[in-house]
Amino acid sequence: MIDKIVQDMADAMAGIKDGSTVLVGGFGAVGQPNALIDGLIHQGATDLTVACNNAGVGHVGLARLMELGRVRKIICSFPRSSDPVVFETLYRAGKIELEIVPQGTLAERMRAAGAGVPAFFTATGVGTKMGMGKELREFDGRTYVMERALPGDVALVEAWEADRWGNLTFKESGRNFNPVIAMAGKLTIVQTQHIRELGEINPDHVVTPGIFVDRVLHVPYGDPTGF
Amino acid sequence: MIDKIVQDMADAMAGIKDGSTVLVGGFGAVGQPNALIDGLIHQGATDLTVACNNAGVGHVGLARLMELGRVRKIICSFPRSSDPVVFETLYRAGKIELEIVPQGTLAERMRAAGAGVPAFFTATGVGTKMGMGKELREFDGRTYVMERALPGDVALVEAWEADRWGNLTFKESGRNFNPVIAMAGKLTIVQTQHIRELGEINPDHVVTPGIFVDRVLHVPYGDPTGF
Amino acid sequence: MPDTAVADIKPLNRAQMAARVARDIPEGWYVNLGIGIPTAVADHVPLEREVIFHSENGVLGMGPAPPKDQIDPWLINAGKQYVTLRNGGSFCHHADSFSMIRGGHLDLCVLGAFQVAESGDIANWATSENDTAPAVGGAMDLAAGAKRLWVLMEHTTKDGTSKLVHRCSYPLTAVGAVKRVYTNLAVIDVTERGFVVLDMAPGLTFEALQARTDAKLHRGDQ
Amino acid sequence: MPDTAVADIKPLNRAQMAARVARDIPEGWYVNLGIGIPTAVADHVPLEREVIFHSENGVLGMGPAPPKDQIDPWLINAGKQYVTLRNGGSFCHHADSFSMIRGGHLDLCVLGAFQVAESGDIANWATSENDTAPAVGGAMDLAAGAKRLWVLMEHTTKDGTSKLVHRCSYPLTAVGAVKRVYTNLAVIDVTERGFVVLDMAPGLTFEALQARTDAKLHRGDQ
Repeated sequence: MIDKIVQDMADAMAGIKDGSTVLVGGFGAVGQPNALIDGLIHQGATDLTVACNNAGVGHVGLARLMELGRVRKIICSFPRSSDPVVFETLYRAGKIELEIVPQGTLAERMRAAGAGVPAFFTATGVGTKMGMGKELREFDGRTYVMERALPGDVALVEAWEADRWGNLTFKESGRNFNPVIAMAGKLTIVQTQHIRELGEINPDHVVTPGIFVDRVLHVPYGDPTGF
Repeated sequence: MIDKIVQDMADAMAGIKDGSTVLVGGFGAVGQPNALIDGLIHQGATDLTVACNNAGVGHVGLARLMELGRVRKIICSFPRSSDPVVFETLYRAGKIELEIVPQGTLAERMRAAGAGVPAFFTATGVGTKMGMGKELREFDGRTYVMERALPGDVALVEAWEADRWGNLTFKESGRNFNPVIAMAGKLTIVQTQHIRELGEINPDHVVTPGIFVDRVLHVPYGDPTGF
Repeated sequence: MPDTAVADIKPLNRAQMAARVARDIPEGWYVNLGIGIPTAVADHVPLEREVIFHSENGVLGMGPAPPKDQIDPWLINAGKQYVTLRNGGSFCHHADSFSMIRGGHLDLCVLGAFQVAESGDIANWATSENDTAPAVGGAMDLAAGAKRLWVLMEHTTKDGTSKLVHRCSYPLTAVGAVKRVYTNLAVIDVTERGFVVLDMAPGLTFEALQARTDAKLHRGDQ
Repeated sequence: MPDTAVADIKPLNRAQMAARVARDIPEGWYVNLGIGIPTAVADHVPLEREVIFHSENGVLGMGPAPPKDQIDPWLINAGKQYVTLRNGGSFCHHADSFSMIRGGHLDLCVLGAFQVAESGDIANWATSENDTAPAVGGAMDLAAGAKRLWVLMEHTTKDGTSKLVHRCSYPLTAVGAVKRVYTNLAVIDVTERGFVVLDMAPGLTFEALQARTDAKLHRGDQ
């Protein structure tokens, strides 16, 4: 019997290695796998590259992971937040590397990694700092920049429902990057609000099919304001 | 009030021009927009390029459109069928151009067109006839071939449910190419089994959002075996 | 200086600027509104004129902000504000959401900006080459991808420096992308011959507007 | 010819060939089965050993064919046969379905073939360079994309020509992709040193197998 549901955080985090690239879902506080990020903090892996839309708020979650010196590099579109003190302090001190990526290019690079596309062209960033040093090419009279896929060794996902095969649904704007990073991660770990019996999720409504999921941990934390 | 629902086939087909590239959904008989294809036959546009997974069966639908001499070129992955007589006769007589494309490359080229990606790299077809004459490039030690986006002037879609904003759902394996071509078509025309009130389709369950849809025609034909 | 009528000029306030943009958005358009003043444009589009608002984080068909006691914590916009979803709205993931943007499916995007050049270049994400923690978000995708890019901004900075320029000095967001600029002083199209004034705030003359603008302006009736 | 035991050789029939492949598929694998004999492999995987079968047309988690009176006309596989969906199955669109294939998410693909070369090249979509209406379907995507490609085919053509060759003469489907070949006569790994025989049909000697095979074979126990 396939059972991707793990019973505790230690099992969820097992095997994450130093030097890993970790893709993290969520946009703002919504759909952010907070429990898994805390799990990663406890698990101890270091020298990480983290790809996430934002770069942490306050001194918890991603910001805490950075504050502990465990993040070598962050790849994101928007490192600013209501309280970006940890990231900004590290960044100014030259203690963290930043790769800033337009949000759509970030999503598309992750999707490409999941879809077997090593590189693609986009109009986003042409003629800007984001296009500098990258290959430019004209198609049908318009200039595009070549961008590379962004795969993850690990993807941390927050879902609304999950079953033992790893099928997932998401709630409203909690979907955001989560299905995309699930495709792009070699080891995709999910925290879910609800566990469903196999077959309980309508097969037409599955958003992330289990093929993209390795481990599921039940974390019924409530809503994003609860953190 | 936005209302993408048209009342008859003439309105659904209005403005399709000679020389258009027409993307057609469906895989086998399932999810195939048969009524719209018949509508196109009546509408009269000619010199068409048709992109579809298959190349028609018997003497109806796409096969009929070809038999009438209206299709200059077909782009597909699998021109064989239980009765491919029309296509094969035209092809042997040199009266139709064939661009054969691996099925995944076909889907990805259409998705790219919808997503603003003019070209991408894939491992599919490298070292085969499909890779001949195309740009090859190595990424991380593996060779890939560059493929171009495949946009459509028109996309013909079969949906299960639709509302007046053009939101769509699909039934089981009737989904197939339909959401992909809906993204890739400049003018996306949908035949739907069911019309729903606005808001009746759960926003988490919408598969093709209305932004990709221009016209919706109610064609409650039953199931694919009915044709 | 021909600027003889300063006392009589009535620059638009922020609400009026948002309303001025809203007036020009027809029913049926798919529209993304940037963070800041542009977000307020939605408040000036009556619900019965169905304009479909998109947010980068996978929300299509946003409605007005909810009353405080009806907040849905799962439903935010790209500015991380609580919003609502209209009937007919839908959710999708980030790659699909940006396919809408990058694939040219949005009829309009309205962004704020630091500078707009007469060539249509826009600079709206960083004010110096060495900005601490530059944050681009979805601005470059929106600027490059939408069918139309309109900019909504003050005509000048607080110290009176023109934000309509011959050439942007700040880092660019996109090249040649802006189609129209709405400021507190004027509505200005970006055309092949440069900035063309379509509309001016009450009491303002073309000469007075030009005096407040670094870039050369053209009269719209020429 | 060392082929002294022809009368005693018991080549596998099609059902036995499918069963032989099925034996080697562990629980939990995501597997795509090509049209033809490969499709029959699923019949030999017991339901309690959960193997998740994928079909190119957006079906993940296929179950056995339905009884005739329980056909769901909306549920077909890539061979256009009616199938069922297991609990835990799901539907997706073609680009997502091929992302599973091309993104390396399938543990295994089993295809039929006209020829397999000792380098792992596979030819399975056209038998001549001028085939009328060549039809490639998803074969090239599957061959290039799956983590493992196994081929299931007769060892020779009907006229006795070997299908395991030094170099394919038919148009290729993919280069260096095949990891293992299951035929009616043997199970053969494709390795850096070429074809290595793992298993043979009852009564067959290595020499007799080599006599029926154009490409050089290596003994698996060496």
